[in-house]
Amino acid sequence: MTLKITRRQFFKLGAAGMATSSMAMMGFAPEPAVASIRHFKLSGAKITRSNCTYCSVGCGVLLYSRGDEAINTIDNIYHVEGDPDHPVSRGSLCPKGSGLLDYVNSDSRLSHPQVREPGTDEWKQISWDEALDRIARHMKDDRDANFVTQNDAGSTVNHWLTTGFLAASASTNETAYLTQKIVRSLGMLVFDNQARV
Amino acid sequence: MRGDQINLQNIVARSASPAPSPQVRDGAVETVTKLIDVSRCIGCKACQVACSEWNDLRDDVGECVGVYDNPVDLTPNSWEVMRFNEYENEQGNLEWLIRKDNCMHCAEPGCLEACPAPGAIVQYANGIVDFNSEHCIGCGYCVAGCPFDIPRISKKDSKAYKCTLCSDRVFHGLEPACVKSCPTGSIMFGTREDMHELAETRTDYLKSRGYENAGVYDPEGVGGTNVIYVLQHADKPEIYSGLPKDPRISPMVEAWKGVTKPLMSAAIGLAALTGFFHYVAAGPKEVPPEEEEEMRAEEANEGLSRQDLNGQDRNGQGRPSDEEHRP
Amino acid sequence: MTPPGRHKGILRYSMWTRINHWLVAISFVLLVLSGLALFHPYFWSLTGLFGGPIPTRIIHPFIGLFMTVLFMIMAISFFKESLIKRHDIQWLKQIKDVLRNRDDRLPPVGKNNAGQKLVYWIMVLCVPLLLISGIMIWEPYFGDIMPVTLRRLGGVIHAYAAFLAILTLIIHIYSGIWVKGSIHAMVRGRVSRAWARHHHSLWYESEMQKKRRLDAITHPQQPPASGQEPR
Amino acid sequence: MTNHWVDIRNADLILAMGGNPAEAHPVGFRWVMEAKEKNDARLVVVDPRFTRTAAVADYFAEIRTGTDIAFLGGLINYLIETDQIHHDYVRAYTDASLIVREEFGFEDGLFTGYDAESNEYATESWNYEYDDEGFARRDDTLQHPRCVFQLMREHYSRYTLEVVSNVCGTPRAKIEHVWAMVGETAASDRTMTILYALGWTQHSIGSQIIRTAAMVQLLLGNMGLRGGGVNALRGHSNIQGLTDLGLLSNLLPGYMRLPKDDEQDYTNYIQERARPPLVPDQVSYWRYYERFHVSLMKAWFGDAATAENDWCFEWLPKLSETLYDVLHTFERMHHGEVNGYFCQGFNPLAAFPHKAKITASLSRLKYLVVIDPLRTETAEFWKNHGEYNDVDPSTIDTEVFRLPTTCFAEENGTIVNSSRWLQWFWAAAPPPGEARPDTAILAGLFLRLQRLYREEGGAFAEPLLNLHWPYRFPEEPSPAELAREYNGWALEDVEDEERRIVVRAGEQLEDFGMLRADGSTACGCWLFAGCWPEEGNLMTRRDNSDPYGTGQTLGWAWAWPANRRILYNRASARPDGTPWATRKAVVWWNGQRWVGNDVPDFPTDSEPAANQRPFIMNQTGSGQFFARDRMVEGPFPEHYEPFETPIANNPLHPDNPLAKHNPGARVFEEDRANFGTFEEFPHAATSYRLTEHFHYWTMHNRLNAITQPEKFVEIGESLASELGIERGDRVRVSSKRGHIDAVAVVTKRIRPLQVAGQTVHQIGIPLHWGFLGETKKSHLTNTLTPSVGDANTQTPEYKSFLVRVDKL
Repeated sequence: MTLKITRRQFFKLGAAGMATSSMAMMGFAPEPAVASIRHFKLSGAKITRSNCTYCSVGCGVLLYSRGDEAINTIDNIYHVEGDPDHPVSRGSLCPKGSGLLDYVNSDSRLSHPQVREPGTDEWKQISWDEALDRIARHMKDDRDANFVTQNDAGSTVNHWLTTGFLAASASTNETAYLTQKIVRSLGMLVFDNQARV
Repeated sequence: MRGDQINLQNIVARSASPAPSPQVRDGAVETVTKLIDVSRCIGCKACQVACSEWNDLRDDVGECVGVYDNPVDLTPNSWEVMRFNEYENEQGNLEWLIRKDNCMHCAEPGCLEACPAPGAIVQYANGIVDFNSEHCIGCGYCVAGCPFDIPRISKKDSKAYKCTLCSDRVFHGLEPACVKSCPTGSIMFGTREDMHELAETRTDYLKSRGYENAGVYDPEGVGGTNVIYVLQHADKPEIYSGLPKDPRISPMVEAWKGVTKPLMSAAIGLAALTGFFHYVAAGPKEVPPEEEEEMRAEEANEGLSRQDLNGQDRNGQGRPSDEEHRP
Repeated sequence: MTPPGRHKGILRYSMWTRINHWLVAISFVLLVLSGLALFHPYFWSLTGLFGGPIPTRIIHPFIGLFMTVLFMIMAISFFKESLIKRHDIQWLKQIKDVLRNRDDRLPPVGKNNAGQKLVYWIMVLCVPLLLISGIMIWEPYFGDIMPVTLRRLGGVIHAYAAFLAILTLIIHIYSGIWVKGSIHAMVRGRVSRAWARHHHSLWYESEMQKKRRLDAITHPQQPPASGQEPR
Repeated sequence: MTNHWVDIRNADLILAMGGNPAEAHPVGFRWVMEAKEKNDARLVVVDPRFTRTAAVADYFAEIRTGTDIAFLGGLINYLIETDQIHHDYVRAYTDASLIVREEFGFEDGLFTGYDAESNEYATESWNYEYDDEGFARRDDTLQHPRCVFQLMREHYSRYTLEVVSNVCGTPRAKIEHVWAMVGETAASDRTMTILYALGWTQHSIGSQIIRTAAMVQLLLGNMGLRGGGVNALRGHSNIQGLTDLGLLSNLLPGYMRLPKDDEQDYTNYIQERARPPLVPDQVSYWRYYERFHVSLMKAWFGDAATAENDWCFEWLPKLSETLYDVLHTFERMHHGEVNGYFCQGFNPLAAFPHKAKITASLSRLKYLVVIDPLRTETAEFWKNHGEYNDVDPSTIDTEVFRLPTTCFAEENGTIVNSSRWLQWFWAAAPPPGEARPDTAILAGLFLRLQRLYREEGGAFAEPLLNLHWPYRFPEEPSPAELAREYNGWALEDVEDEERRIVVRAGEQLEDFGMLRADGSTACGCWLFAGCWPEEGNLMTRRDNSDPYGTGQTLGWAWAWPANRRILYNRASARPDGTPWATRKAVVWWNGQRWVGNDVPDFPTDSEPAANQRPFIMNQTGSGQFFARDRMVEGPFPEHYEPFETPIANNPLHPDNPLAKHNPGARVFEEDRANFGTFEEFPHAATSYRLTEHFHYWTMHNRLNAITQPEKFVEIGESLASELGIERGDRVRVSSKRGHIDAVAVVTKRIRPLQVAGQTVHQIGIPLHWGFLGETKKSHLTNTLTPSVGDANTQTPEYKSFLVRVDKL
């Protein structure tokens, strides 16, 4: 299978490049189960190349999902294991990485926007529109009320210090970049991520 | 689907099956072996999680009992556990000995010998000893049979479970899940030959780092195992959370399951036959007819009334007794 | 209660004794069949009798418990008459004559001959062993609490005790078939005087004694009959 | 990391200190094991506990938490006095020869310029002596009494074996043994790699500990070579990327810094940052700052950013504080000065020190927005979870929103690992329910704000109304679009000095060399320029071939900067351009240009004769022993005690209370009042991660919950027997700020230390387990930790604080 071909390149000169990793070639299906007492559970699975987002080793992981993205299916990840091609992890994973499946499918995953109204003791499910409208309103009111154009010394500062933002060190660069762009455009300075702690 | 896919050609031994399994092909199949180098283990439990993930096992969330070990022991839902031991060596230096405990896949498996259910435990030509839950009857004999205390009976379905060395993966050309996950290369997998070669290299390395007693754990008592350890102190395996020094199938199990099994069976059959032929030869033991006659006559002139005996019967005095009246 | 007027011969086993014996016998046979099925693959197919291997595994110990209880009752009621006596030893010494049906050479025996008594004592030895060892290997109830060494010990003892018991059983059954009238005795409870005098003369004698004493009370004018055994 | 994960296998000695790689980065740790086996390398662990790393180490030495500067300072002293340093390297590639101003001095624990009132330093004296052209004076013989080398030698001469042992509590024999092993790597063909993590950063002197390590590596000539470097094992999957993209209060993408409020003038702002060389002919790459800055402004504000309006300089928020770090923020929040707070994949209630203060602060918010794939303790800070979160919801008026977002498995994008690799990954399945990617959530909020401002007007709306938003689906910018944006593109044809067109208008940039300060290029993060050039997305590359067997795998994904895998790799060659040692070679001069098994971190055509030095980002082109104005508490690292220390004073300066703790540290009054004393809380505690868990996430995963189901603390056998605690007992660990209950793991792996004539017991407290998820409910570890940070970064001192242990 493809994985094997690319793995060998650790020991030979070669530049298979993109080809070796194209999702199409990743989608190998092992020969049908014949000899094992237990059904081989990966037969025909769709394999997606990904990276573990726990620590900073950035291990390669392969996500095995049921469903081939056909219009009538909702794909579901049912197995995760290491990507043997990855130069650092070479297929291995730590206990957290090995347990990624239960993170992806955890009972604690959130599925709907919710609000906890002041003083109450429960979550209330709301629509995305309601959630975003209400938050945007809060932001604008606070920004308009507390935006500082000039400090006491009379020098221009143009900052907004009464709303803060903690960014996620597990989010992608793309998310992070967009966050940075928006946050600064609003004049926010109270802004950090896990790198601070 | 489970249980119905065994390719019998790959099986060299089958529990409780008097007829030998096909043996011819085994030469063609390489024996696989899992090497566990304890000196490289950091006890991260990646193998534990990978095992449960692959085998769709979810054990109970237990509690901390004051050690790193968790789960603290093997269960029907945890087919391998890490065992931690803080050991102070001769030089007074601390060593944290962490051993991955799971099925050893013995060449002569005690579980298989003890199992009464045909085909519930099989040994493949590649050396893997596997449980076929489909045929398991939950008698627990495998537990008694195992010299390493590995199999566990599930309360859920009363079936025995243990590490399969990911037979399903291995049959599909993959390594076992634990092996693949191991971050430090403490767990290695390959042909028996290659693993023993590697074990030698690792042992030499350890010796070069001052562990004179480093060695390979591959106990002969069970005909060798397809899961072998590299130990820094091969001279005292027991310090690795009680790894048996010289494991073998218990003599009790031998006495119970060994040759005596057929012998007893034969003896029983024989006994029945003996009875039959004795009857043929000696014939039944009967009361001679003349004695019957004589007795009838006596009864007549004694004029024994039936009521009396009935009477005796009724007020229970006719209870059998074996009193002797004469010296 | 059997209606009056239909009895012939001497009562050997009371009704309850008989019922109990047969319950024990049936349980024992079931145990043997299910036990053997799990003991050696040769007998595996016997599991079919019990609805498959797993039901066999499940039912065996329960039958065992049932039998043990009834057996205990039987053991107690048979206790006195099963004590070994001097003449039993003599009888055993002459086992050849027993087997060759040379009954006339045999010493007189009581209600049970030495063979029957041995069966009794072997069973009294085996059944408790089987019970205890059985419990030691009883899944799923005692598996967890039982140390592996005890499991192993249990297995061994259970096998050997069962083996002994089964052999004994075979001898027991065979003697039943071999000694004409004994099955009838255990089924119907009564034996002819002749049978009693022939196989268990001492017992017959004592039965007669009892009868005469009874006659003396009921018919005082008649002189007691001489106690001479006819030759 | 200056080097990368696989490169660890090229090391001859691995020093794991201030980190526990086997525990926190098991898979990266594989390469340590490879080095041991294939390179006959030795692994040395210096740690308060005998850790999982120590379990496979060749040598272990215990140390009191927070005393690493003493240990490493002593090492510097040892290396210099025993002359185990890489002389040529030090002379050629460090600032050892530069001469420092006469005014500079150090006395009784304080450097010149200290103001006890503001506890701040005036740093003028911390500088070189300059000649008329503005270049630093030097003495290549290193003999001048005020040259950096001699000053350093003098500074650390106080760190004798006795002193170090007395401060660290490490037995002398062990210290000597470790020092000797390290000394061996001064040889030019031997390298040591230092692996550290938050065991160094999370101290009030964290930054200086790391500097000390860097100084050691410079002395040994281990920077820029294979198997060398100072390697920060970052804690989170993309913490590197978020730092690179400047998601910190004072930063812009690519380590550019926001203006302070006294920087009103654009030109000054640039000049302050576009630093010229201090030594003739040096690269000093930051001199191009304006190119990076202008390109960023073009990426953000498009046509609105023009030379006339100083590229919207005024639209950038200006700092009135050095940092608006989290400690500062929660102090303000605690005083009701913050109304709204966003937590995007961040769990401050569990992650920040002094939980009680965090709860009180969050309760004073008007609104809190939690954007997360999982339930978090923070989102439920208002909910009563019994003793574990004992609050009364009716008294908390914060409006809390909880927005479900995708996790890695459900989105495309890149994360930057510790090796600085940008690896692109692909979505495998749709998210649960209505969960959305963060990009969609942020865009949704932003577009609403834009609309509101358009409709209603409001405070200073220009920046957000003019924010460049070129995305095909405005309400959900795609990862691909964003990645292309931070790589950058040309707005006009860009020409080089010889007026040759290097990139045409509209094309993606090949590297940051193409950036221009005239507004002809747009680039969201100059450091990432080159990750998505015209040829396509290089971050998706999965060619793992390693033709030179060095482990660089240049064809795998893409590494910043410019796909370089080992930073400062010019230093792997002698000044004359030949490698110090073949087995350590990375790049070398082939007569025409620099070539090698990695992308040269150097101008490829700069011939050795030009005498440009390897550390091209520094104004001196050299490795800096002397920190000049960069560090707030001094140019040379000095040992100061943690703010909660188990001993009476700083053994190095027993008579100067000002020098007991970090004199440059910022401590808020209320927080100071919450410090405990060793009389009341006698045990030194340190908190850390376990390998079975990742912070508070894996509490929610059954598979991981099984492997460590319940909160525990680690107590040494001797202390345990003193307190009558048996393995498995429940104990209460209290600090001045609160208490936690946990199971006692009684262990041989923590030994009592003899420090300053007294016995110090250390307690290990894993940071995991909260009141949500599959594991047993528990108190949060940060109930205990103190609210004080490193003087430079304000990273809280999670690693050294005081507790008392009682048996329950």
